[in-house]
Amino acid sequence: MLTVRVQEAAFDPAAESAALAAGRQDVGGIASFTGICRADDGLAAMVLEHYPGMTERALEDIARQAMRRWPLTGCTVIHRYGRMLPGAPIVLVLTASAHRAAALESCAFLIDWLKTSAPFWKREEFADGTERWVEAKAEDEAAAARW
Amino acid sequence: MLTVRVQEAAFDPAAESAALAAGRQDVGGIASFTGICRADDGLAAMVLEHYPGMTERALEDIARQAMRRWPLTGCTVIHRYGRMLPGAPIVLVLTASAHRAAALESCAFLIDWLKTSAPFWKREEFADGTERWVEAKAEDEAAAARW
Amino acid sequence: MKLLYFAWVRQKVGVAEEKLSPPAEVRDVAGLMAWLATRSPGHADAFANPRQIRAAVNQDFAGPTALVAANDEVAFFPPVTGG
Amino acid sequence: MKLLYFAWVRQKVGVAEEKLSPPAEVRDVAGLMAWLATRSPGHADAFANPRQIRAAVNQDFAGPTALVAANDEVAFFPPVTGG
Repeated sequence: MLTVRVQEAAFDPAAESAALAAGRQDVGGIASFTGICRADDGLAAMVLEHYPGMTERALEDIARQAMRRWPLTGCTVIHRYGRMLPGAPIVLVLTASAHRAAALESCAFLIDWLKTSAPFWKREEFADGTERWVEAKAEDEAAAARW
Repeated sequence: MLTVRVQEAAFDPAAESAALAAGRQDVGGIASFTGICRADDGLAAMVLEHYPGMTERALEDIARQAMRRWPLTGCTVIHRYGRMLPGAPIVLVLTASAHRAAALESCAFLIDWLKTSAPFWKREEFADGTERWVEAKAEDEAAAARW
Repeated sequence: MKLLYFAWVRQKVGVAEEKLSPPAEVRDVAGLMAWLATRSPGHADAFANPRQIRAAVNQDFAGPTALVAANDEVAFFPPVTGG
Repeated sequence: MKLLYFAWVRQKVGVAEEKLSPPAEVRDVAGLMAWLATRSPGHADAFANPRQIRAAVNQDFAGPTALVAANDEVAFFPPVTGG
Protein backbone atom coordinates (compact mmCIF):
# COMPACT_ATOMS: atom_id res chain seq x y z
CA MET A 1 0.00 0.00 0.00
CA LEU A 2 1.47 3.29 -1.12
CA THR A 3 -0.11 6.67 -0.41
CA VAL A 4 1.30 9.99 -1.56
CA ARG A 5 -0.52 13.29 -1.15
CA VAL A 6 0.39 16.94 -1.61
CA GLN A 7 -2.24 19.07 0.02
CA GLU A 8 -2.93 22.40 1.69
CA ALA A 9 -5.17 20.89 4.38
CA ALA A 10 -3.93 19.41 7.65
CA PHE A 11 -3.51 15.63 7.88
CA ASP A 12 -4.56 13.07 10.48
CA PRO A 13 -1.59 10.86 11.49
CA ALA A 14 -3.80 8.48 13.49
CA ALA A 15 -6.13 7.83 10.54
CA GLU A 16 -3.19 7.40 8.16
CA SER A 17 -1.51 4.98 10.55
CA ALA A 18 -4.71 2.98 11.00
CA ALA A 19 -5.06 2.73 7.22
CA LEU A 20 -1.60 1.13 6.98
CA ALA A 21 -2.52 -1.61 9.45
CA ALA A 22 -6.17 -2.09 8.49
CA GLY A 23 -7.19 -5.56 7.38
CA ARG A 24 -3.74 -7.12 7.57
CA GLN A 25 -1.92 -9.09 10.25
CA ASP A 26 1.63 -8.99 8.93
CA VAL A 27 2.45 -5.49 10.18
CA GLY A 28 4.85 -5.72 13.12
CA GLY A 29 5.66 -2.05 13.41
CA ILE A 30 4.86 1.38 12.06
CA ALA A 31 7.48 4.12 12.15
CA SER A 32 6.49 7.71 11.61
CA PHE A 33 7.95 11.16 11.40
CA THR A 34 5.92 14.35 11.61
CA GLY A 35 7.69 17.57 10.67
CA ILE A 36 6.36 20.61 12.52
CA CYS A 37 6.70 24.37 11.90
CA ARG A 38 8.97 25.76 14.65
CA ALA A 39 8.77 29.35 15.91
CA ASP A 40 12.48 30.16 15.65
CA ASP A 41 13.68 33.76 15.87
CA GLY A 42 10.23 35.35 16.04
CA LEU A 43 8.77 33.45 13.11
CA ALA A 44 5.16 34.46 12.51
CA ALA A 45 4.39 32.07 9.64
CA MET A 46 6.03 29.79 7.11
CA VAL A 47 4.80 29.73 3.51
CA LEU A 48 5.49 26.57 1.51
CA GLU A 49 5.52 26.80 -2.27
CA HIS A 50 5.82 23.73 -4.48
CA TYR A 51 5.90 22.62 -8.10
CA PRO A 52 2.47 21.08 -8.80
CA GLY A 53 2.79 17.99 -10.93
CA MET A 54 6.50 17.44 -10.36
CA THR A 55 5.98 17.23 -6.59
CA GLU A 56 3.46 14.41 -6.80
CA ARG A 57 5.64 12.52 -9.30
CA ALA A 58 8.78 12.97 -7.21
CA LEU A 59 7.08 11.85 -3.99
CA GLU A 60 5.59 8.81 -5.66
CA ASP A 61 8.96 7.88 -7.16
CA ILE A 62 10.71 8.04 -3.81
CA ALA A 63 7.95 6.14 -2.00
CA ARG A 64 8.22 3.37 -4.61
CA GLN A 65 11.98 3.35 -4.14
CA ALA A 66 11.53 2.89 -0.38
CA MET A 67 9.11 0.00 -1.00
CA ARG A 68 11.74 -1.67 -3.22
CA ARG A 69 14.69 -1.10 -0.89
CA TRP A 70 13.00 -2.27 2.31
CA PRO A 71 10.44 -5.04 2.92
CA LEU A 72 7.60 -2.64 3.65
CA THR A 73 3.94 -3.55 3.81
CA GLY A 74 3.03 0.09 3.26
CA CYS A 75 4.31 3.62 3.03
CA THR A 76 2.56 7.00 3.32
CA VAL A 77 4.02 10.41 2.47
CA ILE A 78 1.93 13.55 2.90
CA HIS A 79 3.42 17.00 2.38
CA ARG A 80 1.49 20.22 2.86
CA TYR A 81 1.92 23.51 1.04
CA GLY A 82 0.59 27.01 1.78
CA ARG A 83 0.77 29.08 4.94
CA MET A 84 1.73 27.36 8.20
CA LEU A 85 1.62 28.87 11.67
CA PRO A 86 4.14 27.81 14.33
CA GLY A 87 3.16 24.41 15.70
CA ALA A 88 1.48 23.30 12.48
CA PRO A 89 2.41 19.85 11.13
CA ILE A 90 3.96 20.19 7.65
CA VAL A 91 4.97 16.72 6.56
CA LEU A 92 4.10 13.16 7.54
CA VAL A 93 6.04 10.01 6.67
CA LEU A 94 4.73 6.60 7.77
CA THR A 95 6.34 3.24 7.03
CA ALA A 96 4.97 -0.17 7.98
CA SER A 97 6.82 -3.48 7.98
CA ALA A 98 6.90 -6.88 9.63
CA HIS A 99 10.20 -5.80 11.20
CA ARG A 100 11.13 -2.63 13.04
CA ALA A 101 14.49 -1.99 11.38
CA ALA A 102 12.93 -1.77 7.90
CA ALA A 103 10.26 0.63 9.14
CA LEU A 104 12.67 2.87 11.08
CA GLU A 105 15.36 3.02 8.38
CA SER A 106 12.99 3.67 5.49
CA CYS A 107 11.24 6.41 7.49
CA ALA A 108 14.59 8.18 8.03
CA PHE A 109 15.48 7.66 4.36
CA LEU A 110 12.23 9.23 3.18
CA ILE A 111 12.44 12.31 5.36
CA ASP A 112 16.12 12.86 4.47
CA TRP A 113 15.18 12.57 0.82
CA LEU A 114 12.23 14.98 1.13
CA LYS A 115 14.60 17.63 2.51
CA THR A 116 16.88 17.54 -0.53
CA SER A 117 14.85 16.31 -3.49
CA ALA A 118 11.20 17.28 -3.17
CA PRO A 119 10.42 20.53 -5.03
CA PHE A 120 9.27 22.61 -2.07
CA TRP A 121 10.51 26.03 -0.99
CA LYS A 122 9.96 27.65 2.39
CA ARG A 123 9.56 31.35 2.97
CA GLU A 124 9.66 32.60 6.55
CA GLU A 125 7.60 35.60 7.65
CA PHE A 126 8.59 37.33 10.88
CA ALA A 127 6.64 39.34 13.41
CA ASP A 128 8.52 42.52 12.38
CA GLY A 129 7.21 42.22 8.82
CA THR A 130 10.44 40.98 7.25
CA GLU A 131 10.60 37.77 5.32
CA ARG A 132 13.28 35.48 3.91
CA TRP A 133 13.59 32.32 1.85
CA VAL A 134 14.98 29.39 3.82
CA GLU A 135 18.37 28.34 2.43
CA ALA A 136 19.23 24.73 1.70
CA LYS A 137 21.59 23.20 4.27
CA ALA A 138 24.77 21.30 3.50
CA GLU A 139 23.96 18.97 6.42
CA ASP A 140 20.72 17.96 4.68
CA GLU A 141 22.70 17.01 1.56
CA ALA A 142 25.03 14.95 3.72
CA ALA A 143 22.12 13.21 5.45
CA ALA A 144 20.55 12.29 2.11
CA ALA A 145 23.88 11.13 0.67
CA ARG A 146 24.25 8.37 3.29
CA TRP A 147 21.45 6.44 1.61
CA MET B 1 8.92 16.19 29.13
CA LEU B 2 9.34 12.53 29.90
CA THR B 3 6.46 10.05 30.05
CA VAL B 4 6.83 6.36 30.86
CA ARG B 5 3.90 4.03 31.36
CA VAL B 6 3.47 0.29 31.75
CA GLN B 7 -0.18 -0.57 31.32
CA GLU B 8 -2.62 -3.27 30.25
CA ALA B 9 -4.92 -0.85 28.42
CA ALA B 10 -4.47 0.30 24.85
CA PHE B 11 -2.78 3.64 24.20
CA ASP B 12 -3.66 6.59 21.97
CA PRO B 13 -0.65 7.59 19.82
CA ALA B 14 -2.36 10.77 18.57
CA ALA B 15 -3.05 12.02 22.09
CA GLU B 16 0.49 11.14 23.22
CA SER B 17 1.97 12.92 20.23
CA ALA B 18 -0.18 16.01 20.80
CA ALA B 19 0.98 16.09 24.44
CA LEU B 20 4.62 16.26 23.31
CA ALA B 21 3.97 19.32 21.13
CA ALA B 22 1.38 21.06 23.31
CA GLY B 23 2.22 24.56 24.49
CA ARG B 24 5.66 24.73 22.92
CA GLN B 25 7.00 26.05 19.64
CA ASP B 26 10.47 24.53 19.61
CA VAL B 27 9.41 21.08 18.41
CA GLY B 28 10.50 20.61 14.78
CA GLY B 29 9.72 16.93 14.50
CA ILE B 30 8.22 13.95 16.28
CA ALA B 31 9.41 10.45 15.47
CA SER B 32 7.41 7.46 16.58
CA PHE B 33 7.43 3.71 16.50
CA THR B 34 4.42 1.55 17.27
CA GLY B 35 5.06 -2.16 17.74
CA ILE B 36 2.13 -4.34 16.72
CA CYS B 37 1.24 -7.98 17.44
CA ARG B 38 1.67 -9.94 14.17
CA ALA B 39 -0.31 -13.07 13.34
CA ASP B 40 2.67 -15.23 12.34
CA ASP B 41 2.28 -19.00 11.99
CA GLY B 42 -1.33 -19.17 13.15
CA LEU B 43 -0.83 -17.07 16.26
CA ALA B 44 -4.09 -16.69 18.19
CA ALA B 45 -2.83 -14.40 20.95
CA MET B 46 0.34 -13.07 22.55
CA VAL B 47 0.58 -12.82 26.34
CA LEU B 48 3.08 -10.31 27.72
CA GLU B 49 4.36 -10.81 31.24
CA HIS B 50 6.57 -8.24 32.97
CA TYR B 51 8.34 -7.49 36.25
CA PRO B 52 6.25 -4.83 37.99
CA GLY B 53 8.45 -2.25 39.65
CA MET B 54 11.60 -3.11 37.74
CA THR B 55 9.91 -2.45 34.38
CA GLU B 56 8.89 1.10 35.27
CA ARG B 57 12.35 1.85 36.68
CA ALA B 58 14.12 0.38 33.66
CA LEU B 59 11.94 2.29 31.19
CA GLU B 60 12.40 5.54 33.05
CA ASP B 61 16.18 5.02 33.16
CA ILE B 62 16.42 4.48 29.42
CA ALA B 63 14.11 7.38 28.60
CA ARG B 64 16.32 9.66 30.74
CA GLN B 65 19.37 8.31 28.95
CA ALA B 66 17.81 9.17 25.57
CA MET B 67 17.05 12.70 26.81
CA ARG B 68 20.73 13.09 27.81
CA ARG B 69 22.21 11.63 24.62
CA TRP B 70 20.03 13.57 22.16
CA PRO B 71 18.68 17.14 22.33
CA LEU B 72 15.09 16.04 22.84
CA THR B 73 12.24 18.27 23.94
CA GLY B 74 10.30 15.20 25.03
CA CYS B 75 10.15 11.45 25.04
CA THR B 76 7.29 9.00 25.65
CA VAL B 77 7.56 5.24 26.16
CA ILE B 78 4.43 3.15 26.74
CA HIS B 79 4.61 -0.63 26.93
CA ARG B 80 1.58 -2.84 27.41
CA TYR B 81 1.34 -6.17 29.20
CA GLY B 82 -1.36 -8.85 29.24
CA ARG B 83 -3.12 -10.62 26.39
CA MET B 84 -2.82 -9.15 22.89
CA LEU B 85 -4.74 -10.26 19.82
CA PRO B 86 -3.12 -10.03 16.36
CA GLY B 87 -3.16 -6.44 15.19
CA ALA B 88 -3.04 -5.00 18.70
CA PRO B 89 -0.47 -2.26 19.37
CA ILE B 90 1.98 -3.41 22.08
CA VAL B 91 4.53 -0.65 22.46
CA LEU B 92 4.77 3.03 21.61
CA VAL B 93 7.92 5.15 21.49
CA LEU B 94 7.69 8.87 20.70
CA THR B 95 10.59 11.33 20.58
CA ALA B 96 10.36 15.06 19.93
CA SER B 97 13.17 17.42 19.02
CA ALA B 98 13.93 20.66 17.21
CA HIS B 99 15.78 18.53 14.64
CA ARG B 100 14.73 15.40 12.83
CA ALA B 101 17.96 13.41 13.22
CA ALA B 102 17.78 13.54 17.02
CA ALA B 103 14.16 12.41 17.00
CA LEU B 104 14.69 9.59 14.49
CA GLU B 105 17.89 8.24 16.06
CA SER B 106 16.66 8.31 19.65
CA CYS B 107 13.43 6.59 18.60
CA ALA B 108 15.43 3.73 17.03
CA PHE B 109 17.70 3.61 20.09
CA LEU B 110 14.76 3.30 22.48
CA ILE B 111 13.00 0.53 20.59
CA ASP B 112 16.26 -1.42 20.15
CA TRP B 113 16.87 -1.07 23.84
CA LEU B 114 13.34 -2.17 24.80
CA LYS B 115 13.88 -5.40 22.87
CA THR B 116 16.95 -6.39 24.89
CA SER B 117 16.72 -4.72 28.28
CA ALA B 118 13.12 -4.21 29.36
CA PRO B 119 11.91 -7.04 31.62
CA PHE B 120 9.08 -8.32 29.42
CA TRP B 121 8.47 -11.87 28.23
CA LYS B 122 6.18 -12.92 25.39
CA ARG B 123 4.23 -16.15 25.28
CA GLU B 124 2.57 -17.10 21.99
CA GLU B 125 -0.70 -19.01 21.93
CA PHE B 126 -1.66 -20.74 18.70
CA ALA B 127 -4.99 -21.69 17.18
CA ASP B 128 -4.22 -25.40 17.73
CA GLY B 129 -3.96 -24.88 21.49
CA THR B 130 -0.17 -25.08 21.70
CA GLU B 131 1.88 -22.30 23.21
CA ARG B 132 5.52 -21.30 23.39
CA TRP B 133 7.72 -18.65 24.95
CA VAL B 134 9.31 -16.34 22.41
CA GLU B 135 13.09 -16.74 22.42
CA ALA B 136 15.45 -13.78 22.53
CA LYS B 137 17.11 -13.07 19.19
CA ALA B 138 20.83 -12.55 18.59
CA GLU B 139 19.98 -9.90 16.00
CA ASP B 140 18.20 -7.87 18.69
CA GLU B 141 21.37 -7.95 20.82
CA ALA B 142 23.35 -6.77 17.82
CA ALA B 143 20.89 -3.95 17.13
CA ALA B 144 21.10 -2.73 20.73
CA ALA B 145 24.90 -3.03 20.78
CA ARG B 146 25.34 -0.44 18.01
CA TRP B 147 24.27 2.30 20.43
CA MET C 1 8.80 26.22 -24.52
CA LYS C 2 7.02 26.54 -21.18
CA LEU C 3 9.11 28.25 -18.51
CA LEU C 4 8.23 28.00 -14.81
CA TYR C 5 9.84 29.93 -11.96
CA PHE C 6 9.61 29.21 -8.26
CA ALA C 7 10.51 30.90 -4.96
CA TRP C 8 12.90 33.88 -5.28
CA VAL C 9 13.55 33.09 -8.95
CA ARG C 10 9.84 33.71 -9.55
CA GLN C 11 9.92 36.89 -7.43
CA LYS C 12 12.90 38.31 -9.34
CA VAL C 13 11.66 37.36 -12.81
CA GLY C 14 8.28 38.82 -11.88
CA VAL C 15 6.10 36.07 -13.37
CA ALA C 16 5.46 32.47 -12.36
CA GLU C 17 5.19 31.16 -15.91
CA GLU C 18 5.82 32.24 -19.49
CA LYS C 19 5.82 30.70 -22.95
CA LEU C 20 8.89 31.55 -25.01
CA SER C 21 10.61 30.37 -28.19
CA PRO C 22 14.34 30.51 -27.57
CA PRO C 23 16.61 30.79 -30.64
CA ALA C 24 18.04 27.60 -32.13
CA GLU C 25 21.46 28.13 -30.56
CA VAL C 26 19.92 27.58 -27.07
CA ARG C 27 20.47 23.86 -26.69
CA ASP C 28 20.85 23.15 -22.98
CA VAL C 29 19.86 24.38 -19.51
CA ALA C 30 22.98 26.56 -19.16
CA GLY C 31 22.38 28.14 -22.57
CA LEU C 32 18.74 28.74 -21.71
CA MET C 33 19.67 30.50 -18.46
CA ALA C 34 22.16 32.73 -20.32
CA TRP C 35 19.53 33.64 -22.90
CA LEU C 36 16.80 34.23 -20.29
CA ALA C 37 19.14 36.61 -18.40
CA THR C 38 19.05 38.96 -21.44
CA ARG C 39 15.25 39.29 -21.53
CA SER C 40 14.58 41.85 -18.78
CA PRO C 41 16.24 43.43 -15.73
CA GLY C 42 14.22 40.99 -13.58
CA HIS C 43 15.45 38.00 -15.56
CA ALA C 44 18.99 39.38 -15.39
CA ASP C 45 18.74 39.65 -11.61
CA ALA C 46 17.24 36.17 -11.24
CA PHE C 47 19.88 34.48 -13.39
CA ALA C 48 22.86 36.62 -12.27
CA ASN C 49 24.43 33.64 -10.52
CA PRO C 50 23.44 30.42 -12.31
CA ARG C 51 25.18 28.32 -9.68
CA GLN C 52 22.52 29.32 -7.17
CA ILE C 53 19.81 27.99 -9.45
CA ARG C 54 18.50 24.49 -9.99
CA ALA C 55 16.46 23.33 -12.97
CA ALA C 56 13.97 20.66 -13.97
CA VAL C 57 13.23 19.62 -17.55
CA ASN C 58 9.83 18.04 -17.99
CA GLN C 59 9.56 17.70 -14.20
CA ASP C 60 12.86 15.85 -13.71
CA PHE C 61 15.82 17.55 -12.04
CA ALA C 62 18.34 18.49 -14.74
CA GLY C 63 21.93 19.76 -14.67
CA PRO C 64 23.34 22.66 -16.76
CA THR C 65 24.24 20.38 -19.68
CA ALA C 66 20.78 18.79 -19.97
CA LEU C 67 19.27 19.41 -23.41
CA VAL C 68 16.14 21.50 -23.86
CA ALA C 69 13.73 21.36 -26.81
CA ALA C 70 10.88 23.48 -28.12
CA ASN C 71 8.04 21.62 -26.43
CA ASP C 72 9.73 21.10 -23.07
CA GLU C 73 8.53 22.36 -19.71
CA VAL C 74 11.59 23.87 -18.03
CA ALA C 75 11.52 25.10 -14.44
CA PHE C 76 14.08 27.21 -12.54
CA PHE C 77 14.23 27.52 -8.78
CA PRO C 78 16.61 27.72 -5.77
CA PRO C 79 17.81 24.53 -4.06
CA VAL C 80 14.76 22.89 -2.48
CA THR C 81 13.91 23.27 1.22
CA GLY C 82 10.98 20.95 1.85
CA GLY C 83 10.50 18.29 4.49
CA MET D 1 15.31 -13.07 50.79
CA LYS D 2 12.47 -12.47 48.35
CA LEU D 3 12.64 -14.65 45.23
CA LEU D 4 10.68 -13.82 42.08
CA TYR D 5 10.32 -16.01 38.99
CA PHE D 6 9.09 -14.99 35.56
CA ALA D 7 8.03 -16.67 32.29
CA TRP D 8 9.07 -20.33 31.97
CA VAL D 9 11.22 -20.13 35.10
CA ARG D 10 8.03 -19.34 37.01
CA GLN D 11 6.15 -22.14 35.25
CA LYS D 12 8.84 -24.72 36.08
CA VAL D 13 9.37 -23.63 39.68
CA GLY D 14 5.59 -23.62 40.13
CA VAL D 15 5.29 -20.36 42.09
CA ALA D 16 5.75 -16.72 41.11
CA GLU D 17 7.28 -15.69 44.42
CA GLU D 18 8.67 -17.15 47.60
CA LYS D 19 10.50 -15.99 50.74
CA LEU D 20 13.54 -18.07 51.62
CA SER D 21 16.57 -17.86 53.87
CA PRO D 22 19.51 -19.35 51.97
CA PRO D 23 22.42 -20.67 54.04
CA ALA D 24 25.36 -18.37 54.70
CA GLU D 25 27.54 -20.03 52.04
CA VAL D 26 25.18 -18.71 49.33
CA ARG D 27 26.93 -15.44 48.46
CA ASP D 28 26.21 -14.69 44.84
CA VAL D 29 23.66 -15.20 42.06
CA ALA D 30 25.38 -18.36 40.77
CA GLY D 31 25.49 -19.84 44.28
CA LEU D 32 21.85 -18.97 44.82
CA MET D 33 20.82 -20.73 41.59
CA ALA D 34 22.76 -23.84 42.60
CA TRP D 35 21.10 -23.87 46.02
CA LEU D 36 17.60 -23.21 44.61
CA ALA D 37 18.04 -26.15 42.20
CA THR D 38 18.15 -28.49 45.22
CA ARG D 39 14.82 -27.37 46.68
CA SER D 40 12.29 -29.30 44.55
CA PRO D 41 12.04 -31.16 41.24
CA GLY D 42 10.46 -28.01 39.78
CA HIS D 43 13.35 -25.85 40.97
CA ALA D 44 15.82 -28.44 39.65
CA ASP D 45 14.12 -28.35 36.23
CA ALA D 46 14.03 -24.53 36.15
CA PHE D 47 17.70 -24.13 37.10
CA ALA D 48 19.04 -27.14 35.16
CA ASN D 49 20.87 -24.85 32.73
CA PRO D 50 21.89 -21.63 34.53
CA ARG D 51 23.23 -20.16 31.28
CA GLN D 52 19.67 -19.91 29.97
CA ILE D 53 18.68 -17.80 32.97
CA ARG D 54 19.09 -14.11 33.67
CA ALA D 55 18.82 -12.47 37.08
CA ALA D 56 18.06 -9.14 38.70
CA VAL D 57 19.09 -8.17 42.22
CA ASN D 58 16.91 -5.44 43.73
CA GLN D 59 15.47 -4.76 40.26
CA ASP D 60 18.81 -4.28 38.50
CA PHE D 61 20.11 -6.85 36.01
CA ALA D 62 22.87 -8.85 37.71
CA GLY D 63 25.45 -11.36 36.47
CA PRO D 64 26.30 -14.72 38.12
CA THR D 65 28.97 -13.16 40.35
CA ALA D 66 26.72 -10.40 41.73
CA LEU D 67 26.43 -10.65 45.52
CA VAL D 68 23.11 -11.44 47.22
CA ALA D 69 22.16 -10.61 50.82
CA ALA D 70 19.38 -11.57 53.20
CA ASN D 71 17.05 -8.65 52.48
CA ASP D 72 17.52 -8.60 48.73
CA GLU D 73 14.81 -9.07 46.12
CA VAL D 74 16.25 -11.52 43.58
CA ALA D 75 14.46 -12.37 40.34
CA PHE D 76 15.17 -15.14 37.82
CA PHE D 77 13.85 -15.21 34.26
CA PRO D 78 14.73 -16.08 30.65
CA PRO D 79 16.36 -13.47 28.37
CA VAL D 80 13.82 -10.70 27.87
CA THR D 81 11.63 -10.46 24.75
CA GLY D 82 9.76 -7.17 25.04
CA GLY D 83 9.40 -4.35 22.57
